[in-house]
Formats: sequence, structure tokens, C-alpha cells
Amino acid sequence: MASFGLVSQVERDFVERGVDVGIRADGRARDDYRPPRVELGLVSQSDGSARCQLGDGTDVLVSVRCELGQADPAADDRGRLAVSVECSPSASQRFEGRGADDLNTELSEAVTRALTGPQSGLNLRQLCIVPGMHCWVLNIDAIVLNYGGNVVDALLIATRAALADTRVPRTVVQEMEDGAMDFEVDDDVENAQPLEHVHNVPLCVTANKIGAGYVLDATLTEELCASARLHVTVNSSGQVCAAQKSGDGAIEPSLLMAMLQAAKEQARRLLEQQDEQIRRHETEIAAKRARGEPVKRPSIFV
Amino acid sequence: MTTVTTAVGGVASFLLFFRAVCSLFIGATSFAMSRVELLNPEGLRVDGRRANELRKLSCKLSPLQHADGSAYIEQGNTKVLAVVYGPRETRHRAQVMHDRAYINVEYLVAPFSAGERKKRSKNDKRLLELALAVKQTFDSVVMTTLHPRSQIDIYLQVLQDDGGALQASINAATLALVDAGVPMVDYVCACTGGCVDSQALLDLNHIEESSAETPDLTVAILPRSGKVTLLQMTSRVHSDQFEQMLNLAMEGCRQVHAVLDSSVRDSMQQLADQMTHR
Amino acid sequence: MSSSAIVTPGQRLGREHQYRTGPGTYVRNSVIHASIVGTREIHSAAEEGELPTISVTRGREQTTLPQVDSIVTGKVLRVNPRFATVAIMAVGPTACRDEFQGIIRVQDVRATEKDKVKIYHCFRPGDVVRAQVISLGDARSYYLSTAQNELGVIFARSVAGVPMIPISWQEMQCTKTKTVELRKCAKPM
Amino acid sequence: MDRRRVQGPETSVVPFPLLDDAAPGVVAPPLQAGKRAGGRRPEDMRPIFLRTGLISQASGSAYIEMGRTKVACAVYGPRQIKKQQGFSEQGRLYCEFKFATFACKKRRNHQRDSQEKEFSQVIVQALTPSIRLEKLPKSVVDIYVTVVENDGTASCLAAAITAASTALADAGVEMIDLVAAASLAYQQRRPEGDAPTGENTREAGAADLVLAQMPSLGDVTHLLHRGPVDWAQMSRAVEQCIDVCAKIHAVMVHSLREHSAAEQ
Repeated sequence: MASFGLVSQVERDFVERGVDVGIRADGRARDDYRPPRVELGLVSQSDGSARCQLGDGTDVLVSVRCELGQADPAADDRGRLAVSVECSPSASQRFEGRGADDLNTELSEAVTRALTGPQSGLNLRQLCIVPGMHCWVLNIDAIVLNYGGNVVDALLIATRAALADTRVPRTVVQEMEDGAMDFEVDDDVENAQPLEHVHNVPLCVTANKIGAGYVLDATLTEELCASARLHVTVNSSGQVCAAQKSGDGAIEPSLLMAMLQAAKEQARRLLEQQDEQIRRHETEIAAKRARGEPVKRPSIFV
Repeated sequence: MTTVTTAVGGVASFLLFFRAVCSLFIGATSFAMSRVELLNPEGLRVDGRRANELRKLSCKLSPLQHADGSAYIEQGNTKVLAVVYGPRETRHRAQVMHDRAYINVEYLVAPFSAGERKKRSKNDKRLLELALAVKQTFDSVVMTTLHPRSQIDIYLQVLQDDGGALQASINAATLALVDAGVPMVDYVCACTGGCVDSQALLDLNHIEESSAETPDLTVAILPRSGKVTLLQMTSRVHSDQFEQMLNLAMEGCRQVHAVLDSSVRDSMQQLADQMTHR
Repeated sequence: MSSSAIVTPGQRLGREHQYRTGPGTYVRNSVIHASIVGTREIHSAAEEGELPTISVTRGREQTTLPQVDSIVTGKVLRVNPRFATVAIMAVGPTACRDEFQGIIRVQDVRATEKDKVKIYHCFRPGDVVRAQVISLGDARSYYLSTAQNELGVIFARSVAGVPMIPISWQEMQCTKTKTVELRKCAKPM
Repeated sequence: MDRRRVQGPETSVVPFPLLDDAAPGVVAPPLQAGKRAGGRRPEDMRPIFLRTGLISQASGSAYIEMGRTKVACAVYGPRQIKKQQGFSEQGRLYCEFKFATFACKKRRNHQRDSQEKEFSQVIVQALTPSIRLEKLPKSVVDIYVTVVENDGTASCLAAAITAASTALADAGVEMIDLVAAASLAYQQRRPEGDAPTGENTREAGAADLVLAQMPSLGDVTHLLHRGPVDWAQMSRAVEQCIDVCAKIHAVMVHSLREHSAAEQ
């Protein structure tokens, strides 16, 4: 990310030689991923939310809100998703004012790419209320509170968790005498429905080419040293949903395949971990509900 | 046909608004649609507080490690993160002041922070005004003359707004400045006050704040000297009640000060413990 | 010329121990490749025991950029007490497609008595100068120097709008009005 | 009524029904077993027409046609970086990718939309590794790509990268290798080379891949893949694209040689 300024040649050499022999500054191996810390349901006024932290660096907060919208004439029996990512200046002074605009667009595009089209895995028909007229629009708003490298991965981890946490309000559709459709939104949160097929939503793993090798889950310094980057989006059935190179370098075909393979394997592990965490979270809440205890939302920082 | 469609649209958007308002205080079950009763005959408010009661206030110092100073405040459902960088070199040459530091405040509101989702541009005039209010508050409190030709950045991120985002921002900024080790003459503690049926209320929530007939007062004081550094009020109120409101709000500021001060002391104690144990 | 002698970028030309690399080529993993489309040329070594030089030359004129040490020709756009701004229009013998901006700073005008130089007594807007690139300069301009006998103003018009002829290394005379104007003149070659 | 614009008639008919496969009255020829529309086998690509130097004002230019995909590209520069972008030891590429307003089924706007901006960035990323930027300090090379006819977005992007690299070579920009790009659509669990529109939108679960490579050196300079596919399918598709890149490279070399020989 050029917006983070420069890295000295000495530092670059240090990182490159480290990668050559399989050592990284924070003691990880090349394929090691910082275990993501994910918390669900932090923002009370959202329909779903999650926060993901990678190591001490990257920290993103994602909220999902359902909003009524006009159906898209091209796909009138489906709802849609709208993604916006904002880098807070709390992460870096460079994000002040309009400084983050380019990066915001780039990150929003990256998340949108994974979540729109058939690869998102979501059942968008569930979001349709009156075909051709009204549908739910899932507004996915992300804030990058701290930028410590590998933000695209963190954004997708948090987004997937937030989607799992999302409850779509129930609607009751009635037909009026003149054939027009009317509907009411059920205000009871207890009746809201979870999204279908959230486990099909893919995750992204980014491999950074540094020197002649690659690393997964790069830190900020490593990202600055990377000549090329490969974002690989994989879903839980092991299918590659999207892949894109970015950065100004070239990748040898053998290394490309190795990077794809490593990213795919890592994505599988991340997906398993996250599915397990979501399941635990849900059973916990269900158990509390069954006992009649209040379900308290965790606080964001305190 | 067209008229029907628009009617449906109107109903839908109204319902959405209603849903949004509802979701703000899920705890409050009895909620009259027609007119909100801000103070019931027993003297309790919509969220069950008494007139002179603050919402639960909790705070945390340095939640973000990388910044020079940061603080997070939760006041009821209002949540604000403040981050301070500096004193550091000024970004733009025009901002250099040869005898003191320049305080730069950026006030950001998360699109999901309020009841209705709204994406605000960074140049939104209302946000700029709030940022200016915070800047002017701290201009007189931070000892800027100690750091000439430099800049202190205060970034405020409102994550959730259930009334009183400005007071929470000022309180969070105070903590973040303390955390960053920026010299100040005193804490700045802010609190809101209002007035319903000639009864002064402390610390307004979103429903009370947005109600048309409640005056809405934000006051920030230096608790030791009792000096007022910020005073903002909208709507109208009789001068007798104004004094009552102001006194209540200033009393609230002192309560806020106690919470902020104890959290600073706790966090410094923790830091000291860590250093001695090492 | 047969088209087989025309090479394209990336094409292997030989190994490093066979040739010395000339313009239009580069070495990667000790293999010489072509870097532009053009004709392959091999020049035999000038001295015994040296490798022949391999280069690729373009049929059409090569696009050129000013480089350090290259001699450029340009027109003075404006002057101020610290430097003269020059629009570089040709690098060596080749004309540039787009103009590049360069400056001749007051300390780079001549080699001696640098402290006595007054820009306005050396260059005026509209003069054509020959100069050498001494540095890539800053984001805006290349830094040029005229601190050699062969460098300096090569064409100038007098106040009357008539071409002038150099009469000394720092004076030029108008052919019509015979007035003498000050310039840092280039030595005729 | 808006008097500033010429109003078209309210209804219209296709002028040449035979040009449009989907027009009523035209029956698409039945597909032979294992063949695609146009009688191609899955791995076959469409014939390529590539010519350089068609835009005389530009430093270099190229025009490419692959079936109905038609892309023109012009390169200007290197010129000095004008804006206050700071000093840079290395040169930069700047690209503007634009669909002509009439290139697609739906009319495009004159302003570049987000897809066109993204493709511009992709082209820069795909070509940057091939350029010897250290030879172009403080300079920028401008690449303008116009899609005259769009017959599959993925194949347009691939054609644009190929054309842009040819145009850069034509402009005499020093580069370490040409860049050839191939596109491919996955269909019925089998990758098919060089996909036009009809083929990659037929299925809802359609997926496509664009791969750019420096064929002489072997390095991959860009990879853009969308849509869910299995790992085995994807790795086979990558290999197939690399094969196709070698074929496209031969065409690029041929056209550059011919143009260069004609000049001498």
C-alpha cells in the first residue's frame, strides 16, 4: 500500500532474506496465520455485527443492517448487498480528510467482489419481500480501526461473522383488493430470521510474494516489501470463488500454484475455525435464551 | 397503480423508521406511539432512570496500542473512540503557529451509529461544526504553548449514538489526551442537561434529545476550578429553568469527572504495577 | 534486410560470456535478451581479446529521455534571479516528442566567479541554449549546467527582434542595431 | 422535451437480423458433440488479427480483433510527470480503459464507471512487471485502451492487455518481455478457451479466468478469476491459459516483426 509511505532498502533486505530462509520478524513461519480474534454482535443497533483482530495490528469492525429497498429490475426476486469500507484516521494520519478515499474504494471493491455474484453463496431470494417491488438491502459497513497488514482478509473474516450474526426482520405480505401488495415489518427481534447458507460465504486469504518466496497474512512491513499479492477467495466446499493478483510484480507459474494452494489450505482452516466459533456462539445464546437469561451484548473495548 | 405503489413505499419507510427507533431501546417495553411520555408520573424516564441520574458510564484507556493516546467511552448506548497523535510535526505549513501547538480535530460518525443508517461525507457541515466545538474546548485547556510549531491530532470516531455524542466525545478526548501525556491544565468533563415539564433532566438519551419540546444543553467544565469551557443549547427555555438545568448538568460533569479520574488512576496504577513487576 | 534479424522484447540473443551488452538489450540470469523491437546488430570488438558488442536498434527514431550527462537543447521560458527555466526540446541529436522542463541555477551557469553571475546577464526568455544535464533534479525539473565553453546560448534575438551574433563568450551583438547584449554564449563548434 | 439531444424513435428494429444470433428468426446452428458455437473445440481460440501502428499520432499503437472482440490501444510518452506526484526514480504507467459507448449490448456512459477503472488498474498491474521502469526516471507512459466491440468482458480484458503490450513495444518502450493475456470461461465443469459473451453468461454459476504472462520468461503478471470452481479445474485452467499465451505471443511477435520490417 503506497499510502503508508516507504520502507528502507535495508529493511526490505532484512524481510526478504528472512523469507528466503523461512523466518519472519514476529517469529511465524511463512504459512502461519495470526489467529484471528473474532467477536460477534457488538453493535446493538445493527442487525448483525462482528469485529476481527489479527495480532496486535489489524482491527476491523463490520456492521450489517437490513434496509428496505427497491428491487433491482434485472434480478427482481432477489435482495442485494451494498458494501462500504472506511479507514478511520485512528489507524494512520494518512487517512485524514480525503487521504483514505482510494484505499476505501479498493477495499470496498475487494469485499464486493467476494460477496456479489454466485460465489457469495447466500440465498438472496430470502431477502425478497414483494417480487419486483421491495427487497431487503444488506448494508455492510466496515470501519478499519487499525491497519496492521492483511486488511482484506480481516474484512472478509469479520463480514462473514457479521453475516452469521445477522437476523433479517420478518415481513408479512398481504394482497390488497386492487391486486397491489402491501407488507408489514415484524418489529419483534425474536422473530427475525438468520440468513440462509451463511456457511457458503467464502473467505479470502492473501499471499504476498516477497523475494522469491511468499508469506501468508503479511504484516504492514511485509506488505510494503511484497512485489506482488494474490487474493484468493475460497468457500467451504473447497471451491476457489475468486482470485486476483495485485501489485506491480510478476509471479513464476510454479510459485503461483504454490501460493494458490497454500491460500486455499489456509482458507479451509479458517473456515473450519470460524464455523466452529459461530456454532459455539449460537448454542451459547440459545442456551441462555432457554434458561431465560438476558443475552448481553459484549462491549467493544471495555 | 402508481399511487398505490407510492403509498406502499411510504408505509414501508415509516415502518423502517419505527423499527429503527424501537431497536434503540429494546429494554423499554411500554412505548406509546402517539406521544412519547418523557417523564412518567412516578418521575421515571423512558429508560427507567430518575431525572438526575447519569447513564452507566464506563471507559477504557489505550484500547489501541499503536496510537500515542487513545480512549474508549460507553455512556449508556453511546460509544465513542478517541485517538490522539502528537504533538508532532504539522501536516500543512499553513497550520504552523510559532508560539503554540495547533489542535486538529476530526469527528467521524460510523454509518451504522444512529437509528437510521446514514452515510455522512467527511465534509458534512454538522460534523465540521462538532469538530470545531471540540477543538475550541481543548484550545483553552491543552497547554499548547509548551509545544510550539507542532500539531496535536484528535480523531473522534462515534461508533454508536444514543444521544449525547458530543459530551461523550469530549470526555473520550480528555482521556485520550491524558493517555497520550499531553499537558493540560485540568480535565474537561462534559455533560448534557434538558428540561421536561419544568423538571431538569440529566444526561439526555436519543429519544429525549430528539424530542422537539426538550431544550438540549451541553456543558463542559474544568472540574477543579468550575470554569465552563463549552456551553451549547438549542430550543428555548425559561431563564429560571435554565439555571436549574445548568446546575444539574454541572453536577453531572463532576460525577463524570469522578469516573474519568478513577479510570485514569486505575490505568496508571496498572501501568506502574507492570513496570515494577518486570 | 531479412526479417529474421528483427528481434522482439524478451527474445534471447545469446549468453553473457559471448557478447558485451549494448543499447536495447538486458541480462537476466546470465542470458542476454532484447528489450525493444528492432534489428540485432553485432559490432566486433575494437581491441583484441574483448567481446563483440550486441545491440538492438530501432528502425524508427528512438523515444528519448534526458539522462545525467546528456547534452540537451532547449528554449529559455522565463528567468528569475535564482534560475532560468528551460523547455528541453532535444536530447543529443533526437528531438523530444514532449517537452521536458529543466532549470539552470545561478551557480551552474559558468565555472568561474559563480558568485558574480546574474541570470539576466546570461539568459533571456526566448534564447536557445545548449546545456548538460547534471542531475535528474526534483519532481518538477531536470537540473542543467552551462559551465563549459561549448555550452550556453546558441541562438538569441536582440531587443529589436533580430538574430544576434556572439562577439565574445559573454556578449552578443545585434546585426541590425549593433547594440551589444550580455549572454553566456556557447563556443561555436 | 430535451431539445439538446436528438430524440430517437420510440421503437426500433435490428437493422441486420443476421448479425445478432439472438434475433428472432435466426436459428443458431445445432452444436456438434464436443464443439462450441462457431465449430470450435473447447480449447480452441478464435483467430486473432493484430496490427500495430494504426494510430499515427501516438508513440505506439495496436489494434486487435478476436472474433467479435475488437480493441484499439494507443500509447503516448514517455513524458514528464506533470502533476505534483513527487520525484520518482522509476517511471510509471498510466492507463485509461474505456468501453466505447456503443461497444456493449447496453449503452455505456462517457464517464468511466467503476468496472472500467478497475480494468485500467488491472492493465497497469499486468504490464508494469514487463517494463524497464528504471530506464524512465520521472516519466509516465500513458496507455489509452478503447473497446470498440465487447463480446465477453473477460476476453476484452485479455485482448486489451495483449494490445497494450504490443503498443508499448511499438512505441519503443524498453521492456523485459512482451505480455500476452488469455481468457477462459469455465463451463459444465470444463474450461473453454477464449470465451465470448454468449458463453460466459449462459449459466448462472458461470466463472471465468484472465491470465497474463510474459511468455519468454514464463512469469505470470496477472491473474483474475471469478466464480466458484473446483481446485482441479482451476489448476487445469491456469495451465491451459499459459498454453494459449504462448500462441498469442507468436502472433504478437509476427505482427511486430512485420511492422518493423515494413518500416525499414
